[in-house]
Amino acid sequence: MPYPTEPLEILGAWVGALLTIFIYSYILWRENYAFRWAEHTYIASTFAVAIVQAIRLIRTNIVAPLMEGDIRYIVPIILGLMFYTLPFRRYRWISRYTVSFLIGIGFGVTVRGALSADIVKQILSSVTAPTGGTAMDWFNFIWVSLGFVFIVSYFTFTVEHKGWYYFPTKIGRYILMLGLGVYFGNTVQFRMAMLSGRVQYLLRVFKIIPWP
Amino acid sequence: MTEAEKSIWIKMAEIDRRIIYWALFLLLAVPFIHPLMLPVSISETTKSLYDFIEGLGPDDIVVIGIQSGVSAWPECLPGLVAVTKHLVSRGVKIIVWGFYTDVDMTMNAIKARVPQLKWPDEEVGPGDYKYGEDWVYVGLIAGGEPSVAALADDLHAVIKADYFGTPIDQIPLLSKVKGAKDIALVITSDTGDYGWYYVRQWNSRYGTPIAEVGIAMIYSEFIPYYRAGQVVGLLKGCRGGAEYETLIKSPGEGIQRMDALNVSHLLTIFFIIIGNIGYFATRKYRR
Amino acid sequence: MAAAWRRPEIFIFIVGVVMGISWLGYFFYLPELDATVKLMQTWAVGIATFALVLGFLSAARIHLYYIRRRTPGMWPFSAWLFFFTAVATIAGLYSETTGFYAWQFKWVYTPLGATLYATTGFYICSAAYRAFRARSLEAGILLVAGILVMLGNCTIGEVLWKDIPTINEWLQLYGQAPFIRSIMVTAALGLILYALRVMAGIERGYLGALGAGGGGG
Amino acid sequence: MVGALNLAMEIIVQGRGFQFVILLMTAIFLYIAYRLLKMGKEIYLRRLPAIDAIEEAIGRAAEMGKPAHYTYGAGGGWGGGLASHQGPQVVASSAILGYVAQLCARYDVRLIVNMMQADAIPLTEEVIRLAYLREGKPEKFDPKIINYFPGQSPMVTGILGTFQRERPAASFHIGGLYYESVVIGEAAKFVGAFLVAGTANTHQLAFIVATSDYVLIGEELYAAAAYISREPMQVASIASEDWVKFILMAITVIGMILESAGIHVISNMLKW
Repeated sequence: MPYPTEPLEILGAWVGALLTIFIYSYILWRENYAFRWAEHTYIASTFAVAIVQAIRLIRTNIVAPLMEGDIRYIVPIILGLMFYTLPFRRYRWISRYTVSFLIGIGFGVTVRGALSADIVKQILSSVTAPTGGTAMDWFNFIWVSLGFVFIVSYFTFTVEHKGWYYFPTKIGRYILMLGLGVYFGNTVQFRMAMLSGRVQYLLRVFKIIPWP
Repeated sequence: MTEAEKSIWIKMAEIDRRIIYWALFLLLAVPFIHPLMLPVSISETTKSLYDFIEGLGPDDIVVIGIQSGVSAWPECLPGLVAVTKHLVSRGVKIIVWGFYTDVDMTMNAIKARVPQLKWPDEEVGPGDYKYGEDWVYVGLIAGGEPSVAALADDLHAVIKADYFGTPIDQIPLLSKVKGAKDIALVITSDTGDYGWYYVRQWNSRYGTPIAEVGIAMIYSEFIPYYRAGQVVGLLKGCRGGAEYETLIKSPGEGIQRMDALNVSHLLTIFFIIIGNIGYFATRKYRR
Repeated sequence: MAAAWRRPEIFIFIVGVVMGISWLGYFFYLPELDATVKLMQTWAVGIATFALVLGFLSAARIHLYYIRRRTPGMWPFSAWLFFFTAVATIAGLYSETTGFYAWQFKWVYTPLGATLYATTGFYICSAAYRAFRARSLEAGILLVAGILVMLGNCTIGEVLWKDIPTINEWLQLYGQAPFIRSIMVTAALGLILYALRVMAGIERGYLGALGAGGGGG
Repeated sequence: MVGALNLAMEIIVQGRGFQFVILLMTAIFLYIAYRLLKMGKEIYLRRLPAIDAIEEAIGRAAEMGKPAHYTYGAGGGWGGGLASHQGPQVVASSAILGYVAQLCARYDVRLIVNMMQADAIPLTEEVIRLAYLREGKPEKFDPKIINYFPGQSPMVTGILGTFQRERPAASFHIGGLYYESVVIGEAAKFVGAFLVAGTANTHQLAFIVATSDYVLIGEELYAAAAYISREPMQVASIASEDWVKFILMAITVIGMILESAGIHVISNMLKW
C-alpha cells in the first residue's frame, strides 16, 4: 500500500513509527520514559482489543448456542462464573471446580496427541528402512534412528551414565547439540527478515526511501 | 600480554551488546537506501528464463497471469517486476490478467515500479508502452482450469473487453491474438494450482512455453516440468527475483531483501568469530 | 473434616473422570464419548473467555494501586493506560471498523505486534555472539552447525564455498531429525507420567491450600 | 475376564491399539516402581542441575536484595488456555513456581510473576498462596505480584520494562515458550540476572540453551515436579518413565534390524 495520503492515515503511520523507535530505544540504549510510554500505550491498546473481542466471543461462543436452545451451554457459563469466587477468601475453593475441569481436558487431549503423533509415529518412522535406497539413504536411516536412540539414552534419569552406558549418552549429547545448532541457524533467516521489514517501514515513513 | 593488549582481547570477548544492536540496525537499513548488490549465485532455472526472453522481440506477445495475492508480494513481486522490466527493454508485447481477487493491486504495484507502462490517459514518451498497442491489462478473470483452457482455445470467447471496458475488437493488440498459438510465453505467478492449469491447457495442448514466478514452495513442485522442458524458467520466490534483478542489472526489492539477508547473517557470523577469538585469547586468564 | 464439597478428593475425581473420558473416547470406539470430549473442548474456550475478566481485574488492580500510591515514574503511565484503554474500548464497542478503535488497531496494535516480534532479530544476533563459543567439543558442534546453516540460508554462502547448499540441505533434512524426534518422544513420556500423577492425586499443586494435606508440589 | 478382553479387542480403534498398550504399560510400571520403593528398594536418581540451581538463584537474589522474576511464557495463552495443547506445560511449570515462591518466602525475596494465561490465574494464586502458607507467612502473600497481559507481545513489552526497572537477580521462564524465549533470555542476561529456563516446545530449545544458565529440556520440565517433592510416588514415576524409554529404545533398535531384513513384525505391531 503506497504512502498514505489523508491526514489521519499519515498521522497513524508516524505514530506507528514513533512507537517503534521508542520500543527499540530500550534495546539500542536503555529503558527510558519514551519506552515506558510506548509500553503502556501498546499494552492499553491490546487490552482494548482483548475486551472488545472478549465481549464478541462471549456473544458468539456462549450466548448464541444457548439462545438456539442448546441448554448444555449452561455448563460453561456456570463454570466460568465460578472463576469469580477467587477474590473472596471464604468461597475461593469453588473456583477449583473450573480449574480441575480445564486441567482434566488439557491433559486428556494432549496425552492422546502425544501418544499417537509424538511417540508411535516417531518410532514407526525410525524403524522403517529405506526401500532399495542408495548408500546415502542407508546412512541417513542409521544416522537418524541410532541418533534418536542415543539422545533418548541421554535423557535417562535412573541409570548412572558410567561404564559402557557412558558412550551412547555422550554421543547422544553431541547429536543433540548438532540439532540445536541447526535449529538456531535456521531461525536466524526468518527473524532477520522480520527486523529488516521493520527497518524498511521506518525508512519509508520518514521518507528516506520511496514507498511505492 | 600487556595490560592494553589484554583489554583488547577481553573487549572482543565481551562486546557491549548495544554495539551489536546498532551495527545490525544500521546495516539492515543500508540495502534499502543503496543496494549493495552482494553477489548472488544465479541458479540454472533463472538463467534459462533470462535466455528465453533474450530470444524474444517486438513481434512476440507474452501473457502475464497473476495468481498470487498481496500477502505473497514479498516473495513474488520482485520476480514479476524484474521480468516485466526485461520484457519492456526488449519491446515484447504484454497482456496481463489474473484469476486472483486482488490482481488489480498487484498490477498497480508492478506499474508503480515499471514507469514505461502507461494507462490510456497517460501521455506516451519514447520507449514507453502505449496502452492497447504495446500492452493490455484485462483484469480479473473468473473460473478455474476450464476457463484457462477456454482462453487457450479462443481468447475472444472468454475476454469480451479489457479492464476499462473497451470492447476487444477496438484493442489492436488483443484483436491480433486468437489463442495460445499466438502467445510466445506465459509467465504465471502462483501460490496455488493455476501454474499446473497453464502447463496442462496451454503447453501440453498448444506447446506454449510456460514460466513460473511463484513462491519458493511452488518451485520444488515445478522442477519435474522444468526437467521435461514444458517450463522454460522458474524463479524461486524472492531469491529468484534477486537473481533476475542481478541478470538485468536493475537492483530492486529482491536484491534489497537478499542484501539484508546476507548482511544480517554475515554480521552475526562476524560477531561469533570475534567472540571466539577474544575468548580463546583470554582463556589463559579465565582458568 | 472439611465439608464434603471442599475435600481434595472431589477435585482429583473430576480431573480423573474428565481425563478418563477423553482417553476412553479416543482408544475405544465410543462415538458418544468422543462427541462429549469435543463439546467439552468448546466449553473450555468459553470458560477461558470468562477468565479474561479475571485478567483485566488483576491488571486494573495493579495500575490503580500505582495511581493511588502515586508511585514515582509509574503512576502517570498507569493513568495514561487506563485512559487509552477506556477510550479505545468505548470506541470499539461503538464500531470495530471505523473511528478511533479501527485507527489504533491499524496504527498501534498491528505495527507494534510486528515491532516486538522483530526484536528477536536483535536478540538472536547477540545470543549467537554469546552462546556460540567453542568452550567444549559440544559447544563447538553447536557453533559449526549454526554457522553452516546460516551460510547455507543466505545467497553469499554458495559464492564462498560451492558445497554449502548441499550441506545445508542435509543438515536440515537429516542432521536435526534425531534431535527433534527424541525430544518429541521423551517430552511425550514426561507428559504422560505427569498426567498419571495428576490422575492418581499425587500431583496436587493445582489444589493449593486445599491440597496441603496430601503430598505433591 | 476373557469376555471383557474380547469386547475391548473389538472396539479398540484400529491403529490406536499399541498406543493404548504404552499408556497401560506406563501406568503398570508406575505401580510396580511405587511398590518397590515402599519395600525399601533404593532407586538412583540422576541430579537435575536446573532444580539445584533454583535455590542458588534465590539465595543470590536475597543477598543482592533484588526481586526474582517468573513467567510461563506464551504457551496456553490462546484458545482453550489450560485445556489447550500447551496447558499441561503451564500446569507443570506452576509446580516449579510453587517451589520458587516457597524459597522466595523463606529468604524474603520479592517475587514478580508476568503471565498471559487468564484461566491460569487462579492456579497461580493458589500455588503461591500455598508456598507462603508452608513457610508460615500467609500474610506476606500479595496477589498484586501477578501481572496479567492480554497477549504475547504486550507481555514481552511488560517483561522488558520489568527487567530494567526492577533489575531482578534471578529470572525463570518455564512453560510453553514461543518467540519470547530469546527476547527474555537476552534481556535478562543484559541486566545480569541468573537464568533458569525450561520448555517442551522443540522449536525454542535452541534459544533457551543459548541464553540461559540452566535449562530444563522437554521431559525435564515434567520431571522437575518429581525432583522437587522427592515423594516416593514421584520418584517412582521417573523410574517407570525410564523403563518405558528402555523398551522404546529396544523396539527401535530391533525394529531397525528386522525392517532392514524385510520382516515387518515391529512396524505392524506399531500400526496395530
